[in-house]
Amino acid sequence: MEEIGLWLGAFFTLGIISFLYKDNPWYKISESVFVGVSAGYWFIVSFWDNLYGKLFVGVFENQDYILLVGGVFGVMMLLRLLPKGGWISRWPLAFIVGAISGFYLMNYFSSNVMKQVYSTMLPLFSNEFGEPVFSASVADSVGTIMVAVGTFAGLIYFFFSKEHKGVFGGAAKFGIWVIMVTFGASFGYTVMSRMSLLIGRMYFIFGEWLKLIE
Amino acid sequence: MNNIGLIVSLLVIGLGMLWFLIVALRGREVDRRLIFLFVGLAVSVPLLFNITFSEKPTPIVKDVFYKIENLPPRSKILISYDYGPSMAPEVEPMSNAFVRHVLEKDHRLYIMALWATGQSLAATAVDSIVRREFPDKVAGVDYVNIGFKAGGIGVLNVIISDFRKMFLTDVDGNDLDSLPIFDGITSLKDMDLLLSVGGGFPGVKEWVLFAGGRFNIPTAGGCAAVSAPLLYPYYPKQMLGLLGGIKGAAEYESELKNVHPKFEETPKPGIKMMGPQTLAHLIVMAFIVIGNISFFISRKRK
Amino acid sequence: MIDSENSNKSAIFFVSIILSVFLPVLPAISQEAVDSADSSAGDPVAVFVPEPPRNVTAVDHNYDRGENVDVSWDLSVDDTSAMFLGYDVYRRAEGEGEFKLIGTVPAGVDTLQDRSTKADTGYVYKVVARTAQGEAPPVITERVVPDLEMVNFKLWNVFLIGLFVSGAVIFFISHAKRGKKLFIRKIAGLEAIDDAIGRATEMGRSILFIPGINDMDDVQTIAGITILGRVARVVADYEISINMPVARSIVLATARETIKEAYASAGRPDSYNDDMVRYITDEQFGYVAAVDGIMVRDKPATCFYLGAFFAESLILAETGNSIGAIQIAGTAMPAQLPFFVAACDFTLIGEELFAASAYLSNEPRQLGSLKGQDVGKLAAMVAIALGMLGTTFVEIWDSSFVDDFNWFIHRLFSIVS
Amino acid sequence: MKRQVPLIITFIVGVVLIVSVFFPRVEGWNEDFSIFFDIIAVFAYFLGGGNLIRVHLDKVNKKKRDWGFSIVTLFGFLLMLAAGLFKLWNPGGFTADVAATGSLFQLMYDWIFNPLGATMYALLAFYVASASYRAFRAKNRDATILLIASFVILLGRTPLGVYATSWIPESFSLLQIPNLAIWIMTSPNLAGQRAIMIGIALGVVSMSLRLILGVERTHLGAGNE
Repeated sequence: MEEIGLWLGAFFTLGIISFLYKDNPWYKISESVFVGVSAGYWFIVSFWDNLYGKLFVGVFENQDYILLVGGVFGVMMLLRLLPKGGWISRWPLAFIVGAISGFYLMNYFSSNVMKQVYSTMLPLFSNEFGEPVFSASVADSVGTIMVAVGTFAGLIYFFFSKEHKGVFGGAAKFGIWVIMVTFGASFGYTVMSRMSLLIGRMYFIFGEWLKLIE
Repeated sequence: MNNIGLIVSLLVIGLGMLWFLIVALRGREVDRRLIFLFVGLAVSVPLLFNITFSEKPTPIVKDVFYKIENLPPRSKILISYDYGPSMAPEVEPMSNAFVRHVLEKDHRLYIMALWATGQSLAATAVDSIVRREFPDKVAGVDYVNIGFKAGGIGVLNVIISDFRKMFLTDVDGNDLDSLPIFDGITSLKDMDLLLSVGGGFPGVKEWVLFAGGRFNIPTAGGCAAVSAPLLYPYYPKQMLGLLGGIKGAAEYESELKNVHPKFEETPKPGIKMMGPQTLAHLIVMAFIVIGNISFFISRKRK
Repeated sequence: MIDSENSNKSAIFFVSIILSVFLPVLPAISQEAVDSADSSAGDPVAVFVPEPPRNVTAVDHNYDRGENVDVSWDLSVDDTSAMFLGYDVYRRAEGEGEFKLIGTVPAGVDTLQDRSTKADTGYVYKVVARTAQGEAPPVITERVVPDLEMVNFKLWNVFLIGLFVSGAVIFFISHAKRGKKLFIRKIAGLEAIDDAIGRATEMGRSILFIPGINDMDDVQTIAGITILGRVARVVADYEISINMPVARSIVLATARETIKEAYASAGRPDSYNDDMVRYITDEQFGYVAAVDGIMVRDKPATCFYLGAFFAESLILAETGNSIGAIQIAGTAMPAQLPFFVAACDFTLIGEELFAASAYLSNEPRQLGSLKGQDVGKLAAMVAIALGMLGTTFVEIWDSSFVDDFNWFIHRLFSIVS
Repeated sequence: MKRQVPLIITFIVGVVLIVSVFFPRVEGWNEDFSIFFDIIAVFAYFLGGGNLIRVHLDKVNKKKRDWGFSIVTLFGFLLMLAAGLFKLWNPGGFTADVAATGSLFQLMYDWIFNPLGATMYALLAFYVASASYRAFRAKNRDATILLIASFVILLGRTPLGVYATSWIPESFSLLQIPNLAIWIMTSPNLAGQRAIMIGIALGVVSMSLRLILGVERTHLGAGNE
């Protein structure tokens, strides 16, 4: 039994990797299997968790009738299959969009805008307790000022209603540089973890399947 | 046989890169499939032939190492296993290295877990490292595993004032008061060093904010590479040091090996996994350099 | 110290805010506490039973559903002793026989919040001070009945700032309605859309549109779909087709509706067909495997990736690059932006994704909302500047005005629960 | 009328959810919403699954290019559905958890789904390399900055970076590559992230308001008038 799993795993692993050379039947088989199996997998998970676990159990066992609202919207969604029912499927959609807008508005507002602004309000001189302010560590102060100036410049880059010209344009340009440093740093930092994934698969092929390494 | 294979593969990689350089100097581009091939080689060859690189520890890792190294013998060091199986490949080498180092320096070792999944990993470490490699060490005298308690930060808030409020016994059911290792110990404040391994929640950050940093107990730890940037800001003021990702683990292992030659032969998964990592990194960097060379040369031609 | 606390609560509050800002300072304070504790450690005490805490009160936490009660007390006089451990807090609900331990706090802490109460139930609390050797006599509070409040006044600052930013957006939307044309800077990625579609037409190939892999419950997906509407409107004028594989069923329905409408409003309803949009699978990498296949087989001339993306961003963008497609990406996932920037021709960075549909619509009201956003950014910058000056001057100047100002600006941007 | 009702629904639901934050009694409504959404999503699955079957059957019927692979997809899909719906081979019988160890559903997950997903994910290692080769070139000032930042971080993660700059004296230790890498991560990187996040949040606020107020209605299939 274990062997079957190992060989299937190896077959599909190599099938996907073969795509790097070029598209080929081996990859197509792997892809087709993947699409079919994974679509079925998520359908089943959602069926048991949501349709059965939330709606059926909620309504019939816990008498939580408010859940029927979700059910009704769900059925409306399906009405688009009828030739004349398409328009009503916009209602659940309108409901989703409204709720998402309201929810995201408040959520992003408090967690992104307010929190980020709050945590940028750092003192310009970071000081050690009990010592005069100006003996503060220079590196820390430079760091704080860099964070503040960088944040400002980055925000200026995102300004839409003012032309990026003159001093303002200079600041916007500096902003995009800061953003580029951010992107470069995250990219460089991620390379390592991406390599780990490949090492994991190679270990599966050489170690678990071919048993070439301990 | 193995050596021949190794030499041939390294030769292939070396000559390949040289050829890419020549191609670049002529201002031409490298086919991306060759890049793929060389990334694959860079990962597979060290894995197959067990190539390792010596790691020079960075200050942030050294600070942890020499803290443990320089504490007087019988100091009290606590290691918390705050991770699960999915994070284990990256951080288990760290906790193992910590355990070895602490016992080798004859410190007292206290093991606990803030993650439910950490409990069984801690038990494995006790079985496979403590009992096997340090047979003289006595449970309850030299080391103790008090296991996992649910509650995360809540647990920290309690044991910062009293261990016995949360942990009545160790994992084997012995009353803490009956264990010599707990003589005169009431809370985390009695520890000489707190180590948390695992970068999730709760993890190093919570140990720093709610225990170590608040009460001035030296605190350090190890975490997965992805969470390291979030922890750097606490170093060195609130956090003594940090092992970030496999690289941090490898640096620690190599320092441990250099200072304590006894560990020359023990498995060093951190260093081992750094082999393919490092070679792949070098190859990626080489390709960036080669890409720039061919870019400048072709622009000059125009 | 207790007197001053009563007379000027807000001063204490803002001091604690400042302290929390100066995090590095905290270890130093606690060091002091430890030092002073050490000095009394030498006292020979056989069985040390501490004095109980005084003025123990339990009050309903304001502005919640009745799930919180705040228990507080004045520290025991033995609190600073080295032997002192802390306080145990017990609770007894109406109808329960015994007190149950709900939490323990270390020495020096004089409050505990019980977060598990039910509204309209009576509770009594008991606080016990402890040392290693003994417990002080328990102090029992009066009965407290937490209740459910109508309005959460603690969020006044969220309301205020929210009103300001939303007000700015709504003001500029309605202002624009009256016909004043606003200046909006060029966004390179969006300027390129027409060219990219034109190129596909010349080459006689299709356009691939990926609205991210999240469902409609992500506002990024909605942003992607609104851009789809504009793109489809342009595409409808040409003899090329949109190929849109999706990973979510609701997105399938929405995208069809959107494209259909775009074709209808371009006067070519007959050119639309349902096969332009098809469902693949909900699985992230299964979806990517299929899209990669579609790319290398159909070789679309232009690829759009607009929505929420995760690790697959780079797989898609690199495959798209290998077939020589023009790629226009946009996402608000900070972790994926670097990959799109590196591998695509144009990338809409974060905010630009949400601005895109407004920009493309070229409709005064939509453009007005962008101006409103800018006001928000300006306000954020002003607030950061004021906050930094506040925290800095608080250290240098001993002035109650600076103190109050600094407290206010920080309170304005903190979420108090 | 058909056009107005959805706009009204969006407006009312959106406003109610915004306001609910300020009223403790109803502050949990957004959690209820996510349950509603999950339920709507299951019904929608019938649309998606139906589309999948229709597209692939159509391919097979008309013998379009690669129609053989469509049979594979259909077979995988239906087998997984059957395994999950009827809990085939499930050691605990029909009442057990669908993903019980040893069930066909779980075996197919472990043997097929999992290695496929992990390998697809691992392809990133190759693409990261080819993207860095192609994109990290000093083409202009922006690209040069991107290149330098990522190169410093990359160097800082290898022994090479440590050795290359360990000669720099302690007083200038910030210039040692590993320390420089940490500084980049904590200073300019943080600033960039903050600017992006504040920008995104304001973009979301403005987009949400456009949707709630009905200024933006493309997604409802209703073109702007």
